[in-house]
Parts: sequence; structure tokens; C-alpha cells
Amino acid sequence: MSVCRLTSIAVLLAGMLMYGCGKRAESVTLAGSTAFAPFAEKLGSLYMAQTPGVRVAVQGGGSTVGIQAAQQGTAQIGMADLVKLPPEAEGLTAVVVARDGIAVILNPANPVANLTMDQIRGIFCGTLRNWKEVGGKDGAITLVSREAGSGTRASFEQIVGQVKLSAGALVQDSNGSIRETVASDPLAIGYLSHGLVNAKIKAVTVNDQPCTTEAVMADKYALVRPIYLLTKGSLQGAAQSFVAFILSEKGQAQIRQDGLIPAK
Amino acid sequence: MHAPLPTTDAKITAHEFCLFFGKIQALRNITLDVRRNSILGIIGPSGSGKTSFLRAINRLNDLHPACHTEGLLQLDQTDIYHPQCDPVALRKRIGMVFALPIPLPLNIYENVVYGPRLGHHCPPRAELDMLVERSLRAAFLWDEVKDRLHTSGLRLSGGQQQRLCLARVLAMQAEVILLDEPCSGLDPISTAKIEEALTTLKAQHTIVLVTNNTKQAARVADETAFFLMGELVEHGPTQKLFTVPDDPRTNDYVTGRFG
Amino acid sequence: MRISGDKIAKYVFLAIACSAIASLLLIALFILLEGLPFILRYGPWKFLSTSDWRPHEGAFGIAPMIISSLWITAGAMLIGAPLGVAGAVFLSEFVPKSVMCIIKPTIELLAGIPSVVYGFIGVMVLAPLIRTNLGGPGLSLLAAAVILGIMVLPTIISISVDAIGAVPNAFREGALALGATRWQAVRMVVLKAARSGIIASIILAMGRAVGETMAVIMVAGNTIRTPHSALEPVRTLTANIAIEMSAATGMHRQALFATGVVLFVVIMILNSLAMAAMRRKGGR
Amino acid sequence: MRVPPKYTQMAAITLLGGATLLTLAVLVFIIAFVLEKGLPGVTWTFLSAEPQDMGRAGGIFPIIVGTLLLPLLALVIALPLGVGSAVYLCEYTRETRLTRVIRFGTDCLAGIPSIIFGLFGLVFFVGILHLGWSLLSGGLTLAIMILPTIIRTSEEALRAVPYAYREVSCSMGATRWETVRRVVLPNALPGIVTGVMLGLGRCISETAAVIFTAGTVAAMPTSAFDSVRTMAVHFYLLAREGISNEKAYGTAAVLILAVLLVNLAAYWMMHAFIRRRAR
Repeated sequence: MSVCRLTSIAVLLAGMLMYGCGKRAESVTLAGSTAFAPFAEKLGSLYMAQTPGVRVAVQGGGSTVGIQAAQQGTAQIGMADLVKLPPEAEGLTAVVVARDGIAVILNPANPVANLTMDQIRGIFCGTLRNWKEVGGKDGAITLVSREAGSGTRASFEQIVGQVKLSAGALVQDSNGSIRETVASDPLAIGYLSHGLVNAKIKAVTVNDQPCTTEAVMADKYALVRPIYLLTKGSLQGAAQSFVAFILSEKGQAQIRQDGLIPAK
Repeated sequence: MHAPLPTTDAKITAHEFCLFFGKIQALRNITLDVRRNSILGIIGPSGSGKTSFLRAINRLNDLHPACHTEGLLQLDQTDIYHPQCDPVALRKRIGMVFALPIPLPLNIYENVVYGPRLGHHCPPRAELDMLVERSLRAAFLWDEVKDRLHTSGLRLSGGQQQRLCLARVLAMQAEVILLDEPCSGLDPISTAKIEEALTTLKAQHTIVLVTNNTKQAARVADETAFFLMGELVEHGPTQKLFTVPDDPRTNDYVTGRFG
Repeated sequence: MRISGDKIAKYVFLAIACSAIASLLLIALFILLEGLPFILRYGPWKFLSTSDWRPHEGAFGIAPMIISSLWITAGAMLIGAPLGVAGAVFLSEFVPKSVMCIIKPTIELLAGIPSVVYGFIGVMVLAPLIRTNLGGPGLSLLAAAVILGIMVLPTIISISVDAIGAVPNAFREGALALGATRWQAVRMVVLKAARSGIIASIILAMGRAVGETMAVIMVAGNTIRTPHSALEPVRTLTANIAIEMSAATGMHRQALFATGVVLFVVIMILNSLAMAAMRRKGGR
Repeated sequence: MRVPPKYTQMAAITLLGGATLLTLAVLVFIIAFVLEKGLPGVTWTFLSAEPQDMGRAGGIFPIIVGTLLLPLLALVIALPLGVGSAVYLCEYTRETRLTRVIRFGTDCLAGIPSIIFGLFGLVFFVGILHLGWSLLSGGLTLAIMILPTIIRTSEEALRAVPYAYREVSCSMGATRWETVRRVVLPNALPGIVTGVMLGLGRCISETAAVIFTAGTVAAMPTSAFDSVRTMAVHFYLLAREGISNEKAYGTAAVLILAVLLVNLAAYWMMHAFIRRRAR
């Protein structure tokens, strides 16, 4: 009898959970780059405040998941933060909605203030192993890089050029963890989306160009990558108006305020 | 071997009954009748197959994977091992008390009503209470537990637990009661109480008592059967078996020369 | 009809068992179908023995990851199993029931803490500790082994306590009656009786340690190199899958599934070793 | 010269006691670390409001709801399947080669990393079955993930019930199902509850598999087809993406308190159940 009571409660619960299926407000689903997802969420909540009756659902999962989702239709809009779109993205219309600078970051205790492109390439290929060689204090460089396939890393390596990452590099799979690793290891060097730079780490100038929105807008700072919204065929309804909202004056101002660089 | 007793009077009849566990033969052509409303004592050294025979009657050996039987074993003239015979219904009519008292991990009340509650029709509460009292009284346990029916059965002493098991079987209103060395670990007082209960229950039930305590068989059993190495050596009235047995081996066992 | 009720129950349970096993087979098939063709095409020996993992240039060698996974699991079990079983024995044999009712829920609580929290504490507390005192980048094989060791403790303790608790008191009383001290009774009788439950808990814990991803990614450093010392950063098979899967396509994605197949085989080998250990001791 | 048993006993007790104390100290340190960093952030608004500004501000109420619904759905599916299979393997079949293979297979699947279950869910439930990123696909994926653990622990619990009880019940004319329902299952309940707790623990602490199947939408789900975010995923996104450590620890603190409540509730319920049955 106690077992029967347990199973009846379970069946009741399952029924209650299923009651809601089918009732679905008009929804816009985005999926893709983990770097852009939080910003898309912010834009989504702004858009939902402005136009009631629409639900904006933002999923992470990475650029490739975004591209596949847009292709298969599990999401109306795919997000990708790659300099060059991979072959899988053929047949999708790509719209640049923002740009994101990649800051090269060090531990605040590290005296080095500027690095040239060649020095960065040397460090990440493992030819330059000691901070002494780039004007810092003596100490082996702890290299921290993003994982193979991450949009940030692909863009970083394409812009710097001919980077064959040294086998001894630490690999972290998100901007936040790169920041934590660099913040806690005085000899570490890494890179992340410049919107996430905070007091715990220090962004160096690249070829004497600071990593700021102005420098990027003026095309002086080299390490920049576009953020694409990918859609299959023409969009209609809520999804189309959401993309228009992001490209509108209000949307771009929100992007700039959140730390990204407007598309125009 | 003498001619089988008149069939109408026999509750359980075995005819050339054999029992196998895989390749091992536990029982060799047992032919035996158990008269209605009587106590049959089964004695014999350990490993002589007396427990296997007992468990064959309520088909408890079916739980053993490689068990199969030959010959005939009947309850009220219906073959127990007949494919149509449902072992569950059969076990409802035959109660069993094990050597080690095994009260179910429930309180005393639920232990006793466990049998009657099985199946679809569960008797009303009042009837159950009355059944519990009658069964516990018949097992001489009522006075000791009547005010703590809801305590756990595992808390009782060894003798009380065995009487609880007996009460549990009585509550099933079984026609046949099988007892497998019920008093092996009990003190004399509990043993006496159980033996007294059996003699009074003889009127409504047929009882088969397996025991290695020959004196207990002499005291309680109407008829006694002597098992040796899976064979029935001799079966007859207790009085005759313990004084002038036909078979010398029975005589040696009963007088305690070997066994 | 009375009998049919029981028959129905038997077939209901048979159906449930089949659907559960079918869903588990579905997962195993999913992994094999996605990963196996790649291994056969790429060459199993090359895939398992080379240590150069550069997915974008078509080099898929996971030797260092297999070694790291085994090292980390061994380290975790070296820490977790003795502490866990010792804790379980002490808690179920030498601690009064009332105290036990408070400790057991807290231990089971720790099975509920997300591995991400363990990983984050590892990064914040353990890694700097290792870096300052023992050297190296801090994120290392040792850090991952310690964190995993702590994470499997609740699994080992709670299942072993149940296994020891299930040993009937008669066994303990029997041993004590023969003049054994409490510890002798535990060592010679109780542990032997509860052995299958304890080994089951160790197998489950080992499964969890091998299968852990999030905490390992945060704490192990994920370098693609065979570790020469415990202080070097390493990448396990699971970390390799989790880190790169979200952005992997084509051959790279199949290689990651192939890593999943290798992991499945590694787990099977570990389990059969544990089973053999249980049977060999039991066989005597 | 053999050490007299009295001393080996003392040595053993100090050794075991030391190990237990060390374990408890480490485990309590972890709880204290998270609570000390997280509790200041746990206010009523934090518990009742919606998250704003990517989680930097506002509360986590919809996330708490997600954390309750997802494991509940997973258990509603995995519990009957798991315990049912354990009952079948233990009670209705003899120890054959097939049952050993099944048990071995379940052990291996208990070790499969959750990321693979996540991908299976992404391809099968989100993709092929078109359930999309939702409570349903998340629940189904987690159900399959904890199924091996529940089957194994339930089986151990069932096997721990002494065989004699089954024999007695059977001898009193109980069918196999009645024996299971009235004697075996109630007696094995503590072990099964432990298995459920471990399964629940794994569901609540899962991030990779949940992100790929239930998605990361932090809004209140209105139906089984809406995406949800659990506290573990929320902690992961806040801590790993470096959005806000303070809110991350707040979420972790709430999660620990919730898990503690669930454990204590299950524990007292089980004790009451045992006390009622065999007082």
C-alpha cells in the first residue's frame, strides 16, 4: 500500500508537469556563442519589455551549436563570434551586429606594459619562454589559452597569424576561468573578450595601441572580431523585429554600454 | 510394505514419490499416508530428507531452480505437482513453521494478519482483530503480548517468536500445518507450550512435525515415520514404532545407538 | 482471477526492465555509432598511441589523456577509498545512532553539491596552495586527484554505511561471543559480510571519478602533454570531450566521440578488474 | 610477537576516527567556505526576484523553480524505471549470465561522463524528437543519466533483504508480487532512498548535460516545453564567465541549503516510515 501511494503521487506530478505543454507564447530562440549569450540575454529582456507577448530564449553551447541550430531550425537565430565562418555556415545569411575586442591580459604584478604582435606570437608558440625576453622580471611564462574551436581563440590566432600553440599551454574553456587563472598566477598571460577586463587583471597595449572601444572604432587596435547573427532564409515576425531592434540605435547603444563595440 | 490405508481418511498421500535437486536425489520412492486431523511425526538423522519431504508438500522447493519430482504426492486426492495446480493457492491451505523463528519485520498484529490480508478480499478490521486474538490464544501467546500488539515482532524472545510464527499460520486457517524442528532452539517451557498447542489443534488441522527429538515425537505424534538417506524405512503408530519396530535400523535409531 | 494479477506484475516488471536496459543500450549505441567509424578510419593504434592532439590540422592522438585519466582516477581512489571506507566503518560501528542521524544527512548533502562548486573551490583555494607550497602552475594532476577524492567520499561512505548496516547483528554477536574485540569482530566478520556492498560503492565512486568533467576542467589545467610529475597540468579524456565538443565539427567531433568510446572501454576494464577482485576473494 | 588485540583495537579506532574526522573536517570546510561567501548575498529579494543584468543583480526565483522541476521530472521517470528493473533483476530472474551482463553494463554506464548524456540529449531529444531546449528534454536526459545509479543501489538494497523473509512470505501463500510489495520493498526502502538521494544529488549538481538539453533561459517556465536554468548552471555561468562571483556564491549557498533540507526531509520521512512499521 505504501508503494502504491508513492506511484500514484508520481503519476499525479507527471500529469501536472505536462499540463502546460502546447500553451506557448510567440517565442524567439537564439543559440550559439557563450561569449555573446549574456549580452543577447540583456538585449532580449530589453526587447521583451518593449514588446509584450514575445519570449526571447537565449541558449549558449558555443558557436558551432549556434550554426547547427540555425541550420536545423532548432533555433531561429544562431550566434557566432568567429573571424571566418566555417563551411558549415554556408546557406545562412550572416549579419554583423557587434564587434568584440580581444585583450591580451597579464597579472597586475607583471611590469610588462606593451607587447608587439611578434612577441605575442613568440610567447604563444613557445619560442619565448621567459618574461626576461620581453622586458619583464625573470620567470617562466605560464601560457593560458582558450580551447581548440573556441571563437575567441580562432579569431585571436587568425589575427596574430601563424600561431602553433605550444604543447605546455594551460587550456581554459571560458573567459571567466582565463581571467581567474591569470589573476591568481603572477607569471601567467592569456586573452579574453575586452568587455570582461576588470581590476584583477591588466590589459597590455598591442603595438602600443590600447584595447579600448575608441581605438577599435578607429581601426587602430588590431585584435577585433565581428559577432554574427545567422539566420536560415528570410526571417519573419518576432525574430526579424528582434534583429532589427539589435541593429537599431537603442540596441547598439545598449551593446556599447555593456562593453562591446557597436557594429557601425 | 503394507497396503495403503483407506484413501478417504488420508489427507496427504505420497506414492513412489521422488525428489531431485539437479542430479542429487533427495527422496527415493516415498509411499506414505497422513491421516486427517492427526499428527505425523517424522524422525531421522539430519540429511535424511525429512525436511525436503516437508517442503515438497507445500512446494517450497520450487524456489530452488533445479528441483523436479517424480511419482505422486496428493492433498485431498488432488495431485500437488499437477500443472493445473496453482502453488500459491496450495500454500494458502498449507502453513509452515520454520526451524529458526522468522517473524516478518512488521509489528505483531501485522505479522499475524499477513496471511489473511493476502489476495483480493481483505476481511474487515473487526474480523481481523478477532482472528488475531483467537490465533494468539491458540498459540498460547495472547496473554504475553495482548497489550503490545503494535510493537515489532523482532523484539520478542525466541520462544515467543516461534509461537508468533505458529499463530501466523493459524490465522491463515490452513488445513495442514507443517513444522520443521520447531522447538530445536527453545527452552522446555516454550517447547511444552507449543506441544500442548499442537495436541489441541489436532482437532481442526492435519499436522506434520519434523523433529530430531525422538522423545518429542513419542509424546506428541499419533503416527511416526522414520526417514534414512532419503528413504522411508518404517511408518506406523508411534506406540508400536518406539517399542517393537519392524526394522532393526529403526530400533537402533530409536534406542539411540546411532543416528 | 488471482493468478493473473501476479502474472501481470511479472510482465510489467519485465517491460520496465527492458525499457530501462533499452534506453541504456541506446546511449551505448549512440556513442559507438558516432565514435567507432572514426577510430577504424583513423587507425586505432595511431589514435591511442600518438600524443599530438591538433584537431584543426587533423592530428588526433589521445595517449596523454588516457594516461592522465588513469593517474587522476588512481589518485582520487587512493585518497577517497581508504578515507571513505574508514569513515563508513567508524560511523556505522563505533558511533552512536543519535550522532549518526546528523552526520549521515550532511554527508549525503555533499553528494548534492554541484561539481562546479568543488571545481571553483579547487581553483580558488587548492590551486594557489599547491602553487605556493609545491611549485608548478597550481592547476595540476594533484589538485584534480584531491578534488575528485573529496567528491567521491559521499558516494563511498553512504553506500558502505548501508552495506555494513545490512550485516545482521547476529554476525557481530557471534564474533564478540568468541572473545573478539569490537575491532576484530568488524575486521574479520562484518567487513567480509559487507564486502560486496563496499566494493559496489567503490565501483560507483570510481565510475563517478572517471566520468567527472566540470570539476576536472577547472582544476587540472587541461594541457595536452603526458605528465611527468603530479604538479604538472594534465587533460583527461572527459575534459577533452567537454572542452572542445561545443565547438567541434566534422572529423574533430567524431574524434571527440571516439574519445568517448575509449572512455567507455576504460570504464569497462576498471569495472571488470574490480569484479574480478571481488570474485577472486570470494572464490576461496 | 603479535600485538595484543586490545592495542590493535585502540590503534584501529584512533586511525579510523582520525580518517573520519579528516573527512568531516574537509567536507564541513567546503560547506562553510561556500556559506560564508554566499550567505550575505541571500536576502528575501534574492530568493523571490527575477535575475537582471545577466545575473549581476536581482534574484534567482525562476532558477530555484527550474532546480526543483528538472530533478523532479528526472526522478518521476527514473525512479519507476530504476526500481522496477532492480526488482525484476533481483526477484524475478535467477542469477544468469544475462543478469550479470546487464549489471556490468549498468555499472559502466554509471561511469559515462555527463557530457555524453548531454550530447545524446542534444541530438536525440532536442534534435530528432524536436522537444527543443526544454524542461522535458532536460528531464529525460537526466533520467537516463541517473538510471544506472538508481538500478545499482536499489539492487544492492533488495539483495540486502534476508532471503528468509521471502521464503516465509511465500510459504504463507503470497504471490511473488505480494511478497515484493509487502515485505521486500518496504524493507529495502532505506537503501533505495540512498540511491534516490545520490541520483537527486547528481541531477542537482549537473551542468554540462543540462546546458545542452534544458538550455540556459533564466525566465520562469510556463510549460514543459520551456527552457529552464538550474542553480548549478547559473553558478557555472556566473562563476566561469566571470559575471559576478558574489551572486555565484549566493546561488551556491541557496543550493546547499535546499539540498540539506531535501536530505533531512527524506531522512526523517524514512525514519518515521521504519518506526511506524516495526515499532
